[in-house]
Amino acid sequence: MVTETATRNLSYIQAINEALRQEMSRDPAVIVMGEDVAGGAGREDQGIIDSWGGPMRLTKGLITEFGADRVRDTPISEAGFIGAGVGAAATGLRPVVELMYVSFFGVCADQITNNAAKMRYMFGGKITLPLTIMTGMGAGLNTAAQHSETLYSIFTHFPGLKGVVPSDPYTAKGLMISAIRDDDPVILFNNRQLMGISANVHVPEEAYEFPIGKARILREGDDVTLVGIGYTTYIADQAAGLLADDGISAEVIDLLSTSPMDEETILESVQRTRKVVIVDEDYPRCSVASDISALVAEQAFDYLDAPPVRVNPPHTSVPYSRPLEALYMPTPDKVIDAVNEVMG
Amino acid sequence: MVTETATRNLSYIQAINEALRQEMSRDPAVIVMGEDVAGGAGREDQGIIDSWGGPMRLTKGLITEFGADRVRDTPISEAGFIGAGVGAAATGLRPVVELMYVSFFGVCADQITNNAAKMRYMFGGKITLPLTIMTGMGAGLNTAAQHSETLYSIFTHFPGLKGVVPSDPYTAKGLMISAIRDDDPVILFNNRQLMGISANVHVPEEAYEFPIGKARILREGDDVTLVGIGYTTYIADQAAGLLADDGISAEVIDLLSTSPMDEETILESVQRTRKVVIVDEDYPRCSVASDISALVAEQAFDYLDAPPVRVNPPHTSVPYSRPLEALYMPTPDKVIDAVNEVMG
Amino acid sequence: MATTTIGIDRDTLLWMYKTMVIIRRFEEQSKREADAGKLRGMHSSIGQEAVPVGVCAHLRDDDYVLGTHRSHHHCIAKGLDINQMMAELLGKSTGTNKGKGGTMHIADIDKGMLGANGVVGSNIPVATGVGLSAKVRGTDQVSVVFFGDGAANQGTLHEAMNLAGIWKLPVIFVCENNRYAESTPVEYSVAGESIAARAEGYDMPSVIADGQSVLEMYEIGGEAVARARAGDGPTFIEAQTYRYHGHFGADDPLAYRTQEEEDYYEARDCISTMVSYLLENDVLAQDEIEAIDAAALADVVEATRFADESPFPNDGELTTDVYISYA
Amino acid sequence: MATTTIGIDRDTLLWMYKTMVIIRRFEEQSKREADAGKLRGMHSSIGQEAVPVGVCAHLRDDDYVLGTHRSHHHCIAKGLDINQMMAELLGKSTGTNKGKGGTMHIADIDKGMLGANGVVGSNIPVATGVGLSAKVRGTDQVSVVFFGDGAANQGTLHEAMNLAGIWKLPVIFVCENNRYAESTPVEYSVAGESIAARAEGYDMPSVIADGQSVLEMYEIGGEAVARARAGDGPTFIEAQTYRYHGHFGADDPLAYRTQEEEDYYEARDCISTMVSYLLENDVLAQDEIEAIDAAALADVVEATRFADESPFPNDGELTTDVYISYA
Ligand SMILES: Cc1ncc(C[n+]2csc(CCOP(=O)(O)OP(=O)(O)O)c2C)c(N)n1
Ligand SMILES: Cc1ncc(C[n+]2csc(CCOP(=O)(O)OP(=O)(O)O)c2C)c(N)n1
Ligand SMILES: [Mg+2]
Ligand SMILES: [Mg+2]
Repeated sequence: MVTETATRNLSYIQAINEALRQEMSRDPAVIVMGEDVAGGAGREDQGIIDSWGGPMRLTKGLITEFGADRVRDTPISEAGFIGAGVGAAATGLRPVVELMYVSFFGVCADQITNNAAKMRYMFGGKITLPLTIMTGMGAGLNTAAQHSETLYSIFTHFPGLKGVVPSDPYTAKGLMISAIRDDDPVILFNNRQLMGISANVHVPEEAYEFPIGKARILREGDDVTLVGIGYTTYIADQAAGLLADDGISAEVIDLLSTSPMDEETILESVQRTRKVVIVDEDYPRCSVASDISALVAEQAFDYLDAPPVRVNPPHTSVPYSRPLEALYMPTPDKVIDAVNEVMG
Repeated sequence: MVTETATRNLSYIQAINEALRQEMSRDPAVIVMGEDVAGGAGREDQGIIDSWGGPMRLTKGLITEFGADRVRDTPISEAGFIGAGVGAAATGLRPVVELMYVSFFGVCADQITNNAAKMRYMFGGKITLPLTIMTGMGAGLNTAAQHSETLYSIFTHFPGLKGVVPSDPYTAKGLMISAIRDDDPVILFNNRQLMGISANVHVPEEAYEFPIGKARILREGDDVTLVGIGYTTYIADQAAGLLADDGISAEVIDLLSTSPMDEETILESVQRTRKVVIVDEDYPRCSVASDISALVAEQAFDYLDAPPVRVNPPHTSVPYSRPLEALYMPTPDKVIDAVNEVMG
Repeated sequence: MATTTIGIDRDTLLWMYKTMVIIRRFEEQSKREADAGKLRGMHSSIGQEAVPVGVCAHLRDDDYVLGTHRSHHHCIAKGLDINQMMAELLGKSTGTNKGKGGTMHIADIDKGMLGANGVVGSNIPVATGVGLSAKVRGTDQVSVVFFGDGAANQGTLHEAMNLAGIWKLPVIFVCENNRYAESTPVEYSVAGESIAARAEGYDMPSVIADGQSVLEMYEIGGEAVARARAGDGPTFIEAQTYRYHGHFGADDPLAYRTQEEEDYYEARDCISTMVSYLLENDVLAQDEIEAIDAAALADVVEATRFADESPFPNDGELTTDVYISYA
Repeated sequence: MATTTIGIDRDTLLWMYKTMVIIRRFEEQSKREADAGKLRGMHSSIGQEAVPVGVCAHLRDDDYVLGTHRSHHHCIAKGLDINQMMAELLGKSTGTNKGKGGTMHIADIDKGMLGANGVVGSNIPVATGVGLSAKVRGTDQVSVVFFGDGAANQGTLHEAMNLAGIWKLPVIFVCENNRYAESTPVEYSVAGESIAARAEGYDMPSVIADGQSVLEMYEIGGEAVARARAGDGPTFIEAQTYRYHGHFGADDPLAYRTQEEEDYYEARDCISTMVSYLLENDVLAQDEIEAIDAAALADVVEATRFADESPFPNDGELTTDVYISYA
């Protein structure tokens, strides 16, 4: 008996890995670079190969399939190899370059913000820059202030960069494929906690794109709109589940792209529900959450029954100590409190 | 005959220069470092000294007064010497370090965001970090995409950093002195256009502080609140002057500090005028303007007669060509259009 | 005479001479435009013409060059159209970059000029990636990056040299040591005996070249290009040269350097020494030299006319080219 | 016997031995805590004890040390309290950093430990500024920065070596070359014959040291500290060492290196070779060694008890220490 709804479950890690494998098979211009993306570099002759596979094992197995020419371990020189990604993207390759954690952006930010982001504009459009940067982010794993930031907000600030934040294995695969095929530089932000969560979502085997710049409605609702970004979509959805038990119907928007941002989907929802809670793990000041709050206030002012509310961490670095870090994070409880606030 | 209102006019450049001189005289721990802050380094014996004085001549004359030990030209190694500023600040000095233009932040961002911003927090408060970074910013001088950014928004994003944006010689001197005396890292953003504008404001000769974290009301008004930041305060005030001719009474808030931000002054004003236009030269996404718009929407929702409006450049890099750059900039006309929009 | 005594064919000698002269005339004209207020903050390459000319003489259109804030000479040496370049300086729609980049960002991907760059040291890793691209795509293209003595103190150089070293990339690092970064003398800013010496720490062949001699630059550049094309890895060239003008036109260089030093370098001017060489070796006669000079001047006059008469970009251009599809 | 044959006084020898043993016991215990899930992602320094111990033997409390993600050994060698350190690992309010920093950020300014640092290469410029500070304030304090072979490929090292070189700063660059950055072998990632060779490009005295020998580290560290204190500028030390465990505890090192290599280094273990030295030279008798070992273990047991029994920070600590005055 054939079930029409058979689901193919992959973990977030497997989904990214599959996307990379499929795109590398499809297009010889796709290469992967980063620290320990393969592991044990240069020791193939000793039978040592693929001994690491990236910090999250996202790139495991690629070197055995595609060889050391296209899957390159790099020295710890982010400005060097991300800059190299820019040059390679400008001259015929489609590099996927890994910045291990987004907190390290500061050692290579110039390559991203001054070269990748601006080259097309500065050159009068006479260049395409199909570069994908993938990076890990997120708190909750006790790795303290320099390894736990979220930071998509600062990349969103820069014109010329696209930013995508998958929220589960399905969107991870689709957005990774779209990022690779996109002719502009795209940063893909992988939340580390999502890698540990088993999500019961169907991930088609064939390659598919998820459109950059489009949000999706993860859960429909009438009373309030919750906007989540990556991991906080998961939090918002959990909150929505609990709220449903209390008879509150929350719509959950999964933002997925921070730049370009799908303003219509947000506005259309808020115009219906007339209330919005934005859930964002990034620092609160000058954040994507601020942007969405401002967007809604400016463009849906007459529809709002209550002021927008943001659920961000406080304006502090990420603390190490577990109880403090737990307080730091957005949680379903905090979302529910915010919903109660806007429900009046 | 003594005039009680005698004004002492200084240019913006002279005001910063005087602040530096006075603080260096007061406290031997204050040192200045940066590219060509003196000029012709190492040629004192050939009679060559102080041949440059910084890109804007802000540091002119300091080396002759305080010597090459405390006024140091640096190689072009921003990560190196701004990181050195962090280390020096942690161990007894009060360095003022110049990042020539904020667009170059990307080569040294790690030192600012991971070390300067986080050390106090990560170390459990057992350190102070009296580091001042001063940097040039702003479009309008035909220097294209990599030399014309504003970017205070991304530093505002990071907890642990303070940000101040003077709007005229008076605030420039006071904020520079406050920044130097502050025990936290402070970034002072100097808009290049303000250096060319002669402002008829009194700059007291004696050293004085302007409090970090405080905005000021530059012009009182009842009909609408305009918020400006540095150079855009000047633009907003010009617009307010023109609006007054049309019988519209605009209050102008000079933000001055982006972090901490003086939320009270903004909210108090908007609660009175019930309308707000935010004028900001930084990129629009995840900007200080977004933050203020969100703040007002969230905290003064019930007072607002119209949605907040932001006047930012479009979501593009800064173009080189003059007519395009002119279109890019916030102008009094654009502010007036925005005011007409909120006035309905 | 197809080939001269030193083994360089006549066409190449002529091309090198002519290109240096065009650069000089172009830069004189751009300075006039700047002085007239038609552009701001342009960095003159006068005095440094020989460096890119000698190296680029070995390059094909599909090889790549990457530059700095001071790159007009790199662009012309790589074969860019000076009409479009002058139009770019004036921010016109007919410019190499449609007027959106300006003096510090001139680029023309079809000619293999991957851009001047306003951030000191920023293009060095990019050039390394261009070399990587050639290697992965299996071509014999070469990537050349020019940068200043000041840029040699940026960490990006170190990272890029290491990458090019371990991956044996076809990258040529050409440091134009013109002795100053703005007003900062190289002997103050650079620890160690030379910039070239640093390359040794990366196992890279390195050489100090007389950047005032286009013939020497040609020879050394040729070796480096041959090495890169053959897949034998990167080369570091420290070209000792001099910028005759101030850093960006508004500064007085005598505030930080001496007349003697200026005289020393101007006496070894790359163009006048080349004229002597061409005459002494009967490559060209005086009237042929004059004809080349006159033609160069005429080309620059024409470029200026073209630029002046070209329109500015229309307003819509403000928001195009941000992304492939935006506005 | 006040001074041994090699000119190191007995107290110093004892201090060095004892400190290495405490580090080893501390690291064994922190691994147990990590395996028990009480902390995450800690980078063990087992095998590398001799490097900071030999160098820090020459330092005063008012000298400075800066470290990396793998810095427990630096902290202990610089005299930090292991009770507070263990409490920090467990995120307790009694920790060196009140529990807010954790394993990668241990600092104690009073002891001159200016912090471990989680960003590879990030502390190298900071250390340079510490040296600058000493120089400007006119003290003879010394700044020592430890970093890995992987960190040697960050541009910050290049920039910092140049700054320390031109300003003759009292900075000691100690590269702990443990042959791997995560799984990446140093011979793959580093172009050129050695890391130490790079310092030559900056005119800096540099030396390759046997990082498994605390006596050699002591000798070489002593020269470097003396040079720095005397105002004679920076020194670069490449200490060849080995980490016995995986990069952060969860990886299997034999996936990327060989048993033979591990055996080679473990046979030259810094602690066991020191034991042999102390016994052979009659510095200590077997029972004295055992007493030191037992005391070290007891200290670590006590540190663990202290840490376990200490309270977590209270909730308000989340928002303190962001600024001098915030919340
Ligand atoms: C990262 C960065 N820092 C500082 C500057 C400002 N700046 C522009 S050119 C220049 C001097 C460059 O010197 P050098 O590399 O020797 O090149 P040259 O001007 O001599 O050609 C400086 C400091 C910049 N553009 N980018
Ligand atoms: C800038 C930066 N890039 C990458 C990392 C991730 N990372 C942490 S430790 C490490 C390896 C460091 O190797 P090495 O410098 O040799 O030190 P070791 O771990 O061997 O002590 C890497 C890549 C980081 N923390 N910071
Ligand atoms: Mg120079
Ligand atoms: Mg290592």
